[in-house]
Amino acid sequence: MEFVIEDLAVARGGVCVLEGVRLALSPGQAVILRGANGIGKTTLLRTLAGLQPALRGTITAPPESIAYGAHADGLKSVLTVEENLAFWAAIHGTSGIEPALVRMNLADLRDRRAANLSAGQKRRLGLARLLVSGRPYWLLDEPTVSLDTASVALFADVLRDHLAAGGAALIATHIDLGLPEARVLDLSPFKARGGVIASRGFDEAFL
Amino acid sequence: MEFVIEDLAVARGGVCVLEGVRLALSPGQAVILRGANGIGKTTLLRTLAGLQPALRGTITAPPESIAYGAHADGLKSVLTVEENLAFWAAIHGTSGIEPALVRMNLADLRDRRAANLSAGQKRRLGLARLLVSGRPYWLLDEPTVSLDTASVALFADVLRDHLAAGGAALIATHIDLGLPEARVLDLSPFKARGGVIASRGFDEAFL
Amino acid sequence: MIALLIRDLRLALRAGGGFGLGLAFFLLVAVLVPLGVGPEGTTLAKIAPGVLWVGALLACLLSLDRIFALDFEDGTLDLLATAPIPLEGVVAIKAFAHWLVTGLPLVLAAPVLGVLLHLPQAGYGWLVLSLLLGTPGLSAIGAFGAALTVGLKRGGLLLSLLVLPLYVPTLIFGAEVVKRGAAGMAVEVPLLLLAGITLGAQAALPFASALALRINLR
Amino acid sequence: MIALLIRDLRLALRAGGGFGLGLAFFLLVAVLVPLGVGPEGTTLAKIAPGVLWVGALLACLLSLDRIFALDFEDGTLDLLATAPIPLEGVVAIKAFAHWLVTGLPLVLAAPVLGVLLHLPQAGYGWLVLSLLLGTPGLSAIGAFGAALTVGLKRGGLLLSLLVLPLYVPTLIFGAEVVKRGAAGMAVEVPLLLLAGITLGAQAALPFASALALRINLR
Amino acid sequence: MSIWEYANPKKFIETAGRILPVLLPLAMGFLLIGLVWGFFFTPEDYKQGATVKIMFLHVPAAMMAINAWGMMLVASLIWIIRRHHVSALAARAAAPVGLTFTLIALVTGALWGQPMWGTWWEWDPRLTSFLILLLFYLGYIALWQAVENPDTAADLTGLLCVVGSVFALLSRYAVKFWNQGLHQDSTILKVGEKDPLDPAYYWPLIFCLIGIVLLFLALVLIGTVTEIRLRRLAVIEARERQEA
Amino acid sequence: MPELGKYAFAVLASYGAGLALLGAVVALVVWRFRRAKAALIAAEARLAARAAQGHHGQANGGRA
Ligand code: HEM
Ligand SMILES: Nc1ncnc2c1ncn2[C@@H]1O[C@H](COP(=O)(O)OP(=O)(O)OP(=O)(O)O)[C@@H](O)[C@H]1O
Ligand SMILES: Nc1ncnc2c1ncn2[C@@H]1O[C@H](COP(=O)(O)OP(=O)(O)OP(=O)(O)O)[C@@H](O)[C@H]1O
Ligand SMILES: [Mg+2]
Ligand SMILES: [Mg+2]
Repeated sequence: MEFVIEDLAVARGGVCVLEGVRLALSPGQAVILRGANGIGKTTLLRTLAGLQPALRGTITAPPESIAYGAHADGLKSVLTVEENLAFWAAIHGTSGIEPALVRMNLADLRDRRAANLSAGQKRRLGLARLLVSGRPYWLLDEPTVSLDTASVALFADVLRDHLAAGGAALIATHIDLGLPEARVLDLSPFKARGGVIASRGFDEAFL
Repeated sequence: MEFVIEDLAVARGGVCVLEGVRLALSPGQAVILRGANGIGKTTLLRTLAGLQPALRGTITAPPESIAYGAHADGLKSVLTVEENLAFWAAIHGTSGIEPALVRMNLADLRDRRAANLSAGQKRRLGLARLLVSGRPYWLLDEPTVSLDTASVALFADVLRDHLAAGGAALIATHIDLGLPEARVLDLSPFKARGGVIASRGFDEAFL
Repeated sequence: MIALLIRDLRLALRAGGGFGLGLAFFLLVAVLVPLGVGPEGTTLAKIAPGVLWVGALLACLLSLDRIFALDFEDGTLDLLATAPIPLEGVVAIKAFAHWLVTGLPLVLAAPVLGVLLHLPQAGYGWLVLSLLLGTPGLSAIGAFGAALTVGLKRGGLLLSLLVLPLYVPTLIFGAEVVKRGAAGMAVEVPLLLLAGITLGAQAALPFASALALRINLR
Repeated sequence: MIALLIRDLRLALRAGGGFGLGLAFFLLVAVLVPLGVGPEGTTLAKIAPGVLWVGALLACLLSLDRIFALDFEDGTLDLLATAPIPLEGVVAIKAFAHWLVTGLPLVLAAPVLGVLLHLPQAGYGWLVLSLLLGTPGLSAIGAFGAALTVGLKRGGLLLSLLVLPLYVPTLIFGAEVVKRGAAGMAVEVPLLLLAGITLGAQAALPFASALALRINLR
Repeated sequence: MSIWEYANPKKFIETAGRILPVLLPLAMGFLLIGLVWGFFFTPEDYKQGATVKIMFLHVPAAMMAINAWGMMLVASLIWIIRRHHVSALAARAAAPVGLTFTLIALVTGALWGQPMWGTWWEWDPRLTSFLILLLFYLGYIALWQAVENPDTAADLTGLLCVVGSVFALLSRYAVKFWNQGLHQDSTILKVGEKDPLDPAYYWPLIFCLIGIVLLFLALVLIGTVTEIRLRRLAVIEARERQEA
Repeated sequence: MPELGKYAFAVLASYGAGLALLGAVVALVVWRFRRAKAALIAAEARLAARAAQGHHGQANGGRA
C-alpha cells in the first residue's frame, strides 16, 4: 500500500502556502522535508494527517495508517511516563508499552510525572508514542527539537528499524538526522506565488 | 558605573543550578553567555534582572539601569506595532519611538497588528523595545531566535551602536552574533554540583 | 474509549484537575444567596428550588472550559483527532467524564444544601431526581459550548454567554419538578420533558460538538 | 501609568477583549433566577436586591482572570516588573481598568435589570449608589485573587473559590443597603461600611497583590 | 441562470448597488408614512387610550426580530450545506439589525406595559421568550467577534445558529409551560375572524410592517456588502503578509 | 400634535427610544460600510502599486 500525494495545494490563515506538491512514499522509504521557516512544512503535514482540508489535489493513503508527531507532544504533566504512554497504546488498541519504553531509553523514568521531565525527555516520550501507535506512516514535524546528539542517534536507529519493518516516514527537519538513505524533498519549488486564495474554489471571487 | 556580579548562586524549582558566578561589565562591553541547554542561562538572567532572588552572592548595578529581553516578547496581538512600542516608551518615560522603528526596520509595518506579524517581525519589535527603554544594561535571552541572517546582522549593528554610546550587554545565545569584540563567558564551570539546596538557609535543616 | 474515560477521571483527581471545585462553588452560591437575600425561612423555602438549580448550573458552567481547552493547548486534541476512535465518541466520553466529576457530586451534595435553603421536606427526593436527570444534559450542552470556544484565549466569559441560554429549558423543567414536588403537586410532565431534553442532548449534540472541534482544529 | 490604563482599556475594547461580556452575564443571571424561582412579582421583588448583587458579583468574578493572566502568558508582566513604575501601581491601575470595563457598565445597567426583577421604586437609587461604592472594592479584591492564581492553567474555578469568600462582606452590606432603601429604612450604616470596605481594599490590597505577583513571577 | 449566481460576491455587490438606491428610499418612505399616519392620524382606542400608537413601532419590530433570526437560520444552513460565503456573511450582517429590533420590541413593550398592566415588566411567556432571543443574539454576535479566522467564525456561528434555534424553540415551549401570560395573542393575521384589529389601525400598521421589512432587507444588503469587502481586505492583507 | 393625555410619556418615550435605536443601527451599518470601502480602496491601491513596481506583473497582480 502506497502513500501518494498528487498536485496538492495547502493553505494556512486563508492564504495558499504550497501548491503542486507531489510525492509517493512506499513502505521502507523515508523522505526528509526541507524548506525555510514559514514555507509551510507544518501546514503540509497537518493536511496530510487529515487535520485540515486540502485546497486542491488528492491524498491517497490506506485508512488509519498515519501517525502524526506534532510540535506539541500531547503529554499530561500530572500523569507518569508509563500512564501517558499506556493511554496512547489503549487508544490505538495496541498492547505492550514495554518495548517502546526501552527503545526510547525511558525505562528508568517510568514512574516520573511528565511535569518533572526535562525538555529532551519529554520529547523522547512523545516519540515513544509513535511506536505504540502501531501505524506504518509516520509524519513527523521536527522530531529532534531539544534532543541532544545521543538521543538523535537513538531516534535514527528507531527510525531505521521502523523502515526495515515495512514502515515509512515523512520528516520535516532543519538538522541532519544521520539517515543517508532518506530522500530529500525541498519544498521551495512548490511555494505558492501570491494571488491564489484559500477557501476552496469559491473564494477566488473575493479577489 | 559598573555592573558587578560576585560569587552568585542561582536556583530554579528549588534546586541550585549555578554557583560562584562572577562577572564585571563596564560600559561599552558585551559579554556572551554560553552553556548547554538547561544549564541555567535563563535563570541567571532573570536573577540579574531582579525577577527572582539570588541564593547567595551580590549583584551591584546602578538603579533602574537594566532592560531585560526575555524569551517572550510581551506583545499584545490586538495592538499595532506603533501602539505596542509607544506603550513601552510611555512606561519608561522616553519619547520618540521613530528612531527605534527605523533602526529595527519596522517603519513599514507600523500600522500592522502584532497578531499579523511573522515570528521574525515580532522578534524585531521585541528588540525595538530595548531601544525605547533608554537603559544602559541589556540582558538578552536568545535575542536572535527566529531571526534570519539579515536581521541578525541588523541587530548586531544596533548592539554595536549601543555599546559605542556607552551601553553594555549580557547575551545568552547559542549562535554566532558576529560580534568578535564580545567576551565569551562559558557557564559550565559554574554548574552547581548537587546537594546544595535552594531556599535560603532555612531549607538546609531538611538535609 | 474506556482508556479516555479513565484518563480524564485520573486527571480530574490529581492535583490541578479541579475535582471538587465545582462542588465548592455550588456550596458558595447556596451560601451567598441567603446572605444577599436575607435570612427569612419562608422566602428562602420559596426560592430554594430555583436557587439550587441555578447554582448547579453555574457550578457546572465554570468547569466547562476544562473539557477541551487543556487538551487543545498541549496538542492532545490533534492526536485524538487522528486516533482510531471517532471524535464524536471522544466528545461523548469527555462530556460523561465531566458529568462524573462535576454533575454527580452536585447531585449528591444537593440535599445538604437544600437544608441551608429551608427546602420543604417533600422536595428533597425530587431535587435529587431532577438533578440526576438534568445534569447529564448540562454536561452535553456545555461540551458543545466548550467545543465552540476551544481555540479562544480566556474564553470563559464567552462560553458562559453561549451556553447559559441553551440551559434555559433544562433549568425551567428542573426547577419546576422540584417546586411542584415540594408543593406536593404532580411532577410527571416536567420530569418527562427534562429527561427528554437530556436524552436528546446526549444523542444529538456530540455530533455538533465534534464538528465544532474539527473546525477549530483546522 | 496613564499609558497602562489606556492600553488596558484599548485591549478591552478591541475584539476579543471581552468588553460587554460581563454585562451580558449580569443580564443572564437576572434572567435565569426568575426562570428558576418562578414568575411571581412579589417573591421576585423581595429577593431582587440580593439577586442583583450576587449577579454583579459573579459577572465581576468571571472576568477576573483576564486582569493578569494574559499579561503573564505573553511575558508582559515580567517586563512590567522590571519597568520604572512600582508593581503596586501596576496592580492598582489594572484593577481600576477592570472596574471601568466591568464594574461601571454593571452600575449603569443595574436599574434596567431592576425592572426585570420588580425591584420596588424606592430601591433604584440605592441600587446604583451601592454598586457604585461596592464594585471598585470587588475589582481590587478580585485583582488580589487573580494575582494569587496567575501562574495556574485554567485557574478560573480556583480563583472563584478564593475570591468569593472575600466578597462576602461587600455582598452583605451592598444588598442590605438596597433592601433597606427599597423598604424606606435608614441606610447610613451599611452604606458607610460598604464605602469603608472599598476604600480599605483599594488602599491596602494592591500591596498584597503586588507581593503575590512577585512570588508568582519568581 | 441559477439563483446561486448571486452568491458570487462580485455579482452580489453589483446587484446590491442596483437594488439599494430603490430599496432604501422605499423603506424609508413606507416607514415614514406608516409612523406619521399612526402617530398623528389614528384615533384613541376605547380601552388602551393613546397607547395604541406604540403598536406601530412595537409590532413590526417584534415580528422582524423573530424573522431576522429565521433568516439567519436559513442563511446559516445554506452556508453549512452549500458553502456559499455570501450567505454566511449575510447571516452575520443580519445579526445586529435583529438585535436592534429585539431591543425596540422590548423597550416599547416595557413602556406600553407600565400604563396597561401597571408594571414595566412581567414574566409573561412571550416577553420572556423575547428576552431569551436577545441572549441568543448577543451570544451569536459575541462569537463572530471573538473568532479571528473568518471562515472558522462563519462555521462556528452557523453551527451555533442551528443548535441555538432548536433550543430557542424548546425555551419558548418551556416558558409557556412555566407561566401563563398577559400578552394578547396575535390578531394581525385574523382578518375576517371575530375580534379583528380595528381598521383604523390596520393600514398604518401594514405600512409600518412593510417599511420595517424593507429596511431590514436594505440594512442586510448594505451589511453584506460591507462584510464582503472586509473579507476581501483580509485576503489582500494576508497576501501582503505572505510576500513580506 | 395629537392629544396624548395621561399616556404622553409612554407614547413619546416609545417613539423616542424606538427611533433612536433605529437611527443607531442605520448609522452603524452605514459607518461600517464607509470604513470598509475606504480601507479596501487603500489596500487595492497598495496592491496595484506593488504589482506595478518590482513584481513584473507577476501571477495575478493584474487582477487586483
Ligand atoms: C416588553 C415586552 C413585550 C414584548 C417582548 C412583546 C412582544 C410582542 C411580539 C413578539 C408581538 C408580535 C406577536 C404576533 O403578532 O404574533 C407583539 C405584538 C403585540 N404586542 Fe407585545 N410585547 C411586549 C409588551 C407588550 C405590551 C405591554 C403590550 C400592551 C399592553 C403589548 C401589546 C401588543 C399588541 C397589541 C400586539 C399586536 C398583536 C396583534 O394584534 O398581532 N405588548 N408583542
Ligand atoms: N494562523 C495563521 N494565520 C495566518 N498565517 C499563518 C498562521 N499560521 C501560520 N501562518 C503562516 O503560514 C505559513 C506557513 O506556516 P508553517 O507553520 O506551515 O511553516 P513551517 O514551514 O512549519 O515553519 P517552521 O519551520 O518555522 O516550523 C507561514 O508563512 C506563517 O506565517
Ligand atoms: N519549574 C521548574 N521546576 C524545576 N526545575 C526547573 C523548572 N524550570 C527549569 N528547571 C530546571 O532548571 C534548569 C535551568 O533552566 P534554565 O531555563 O535556566 O536553562 P537554560 O540554560 O536557559 O536552558 P535553554 O538553553 O534551554 O534556554 C534546567 O535544568 C531545568 O530542568
Ligand atoms: Mg513548523
Ligand atoms: Mg533559556
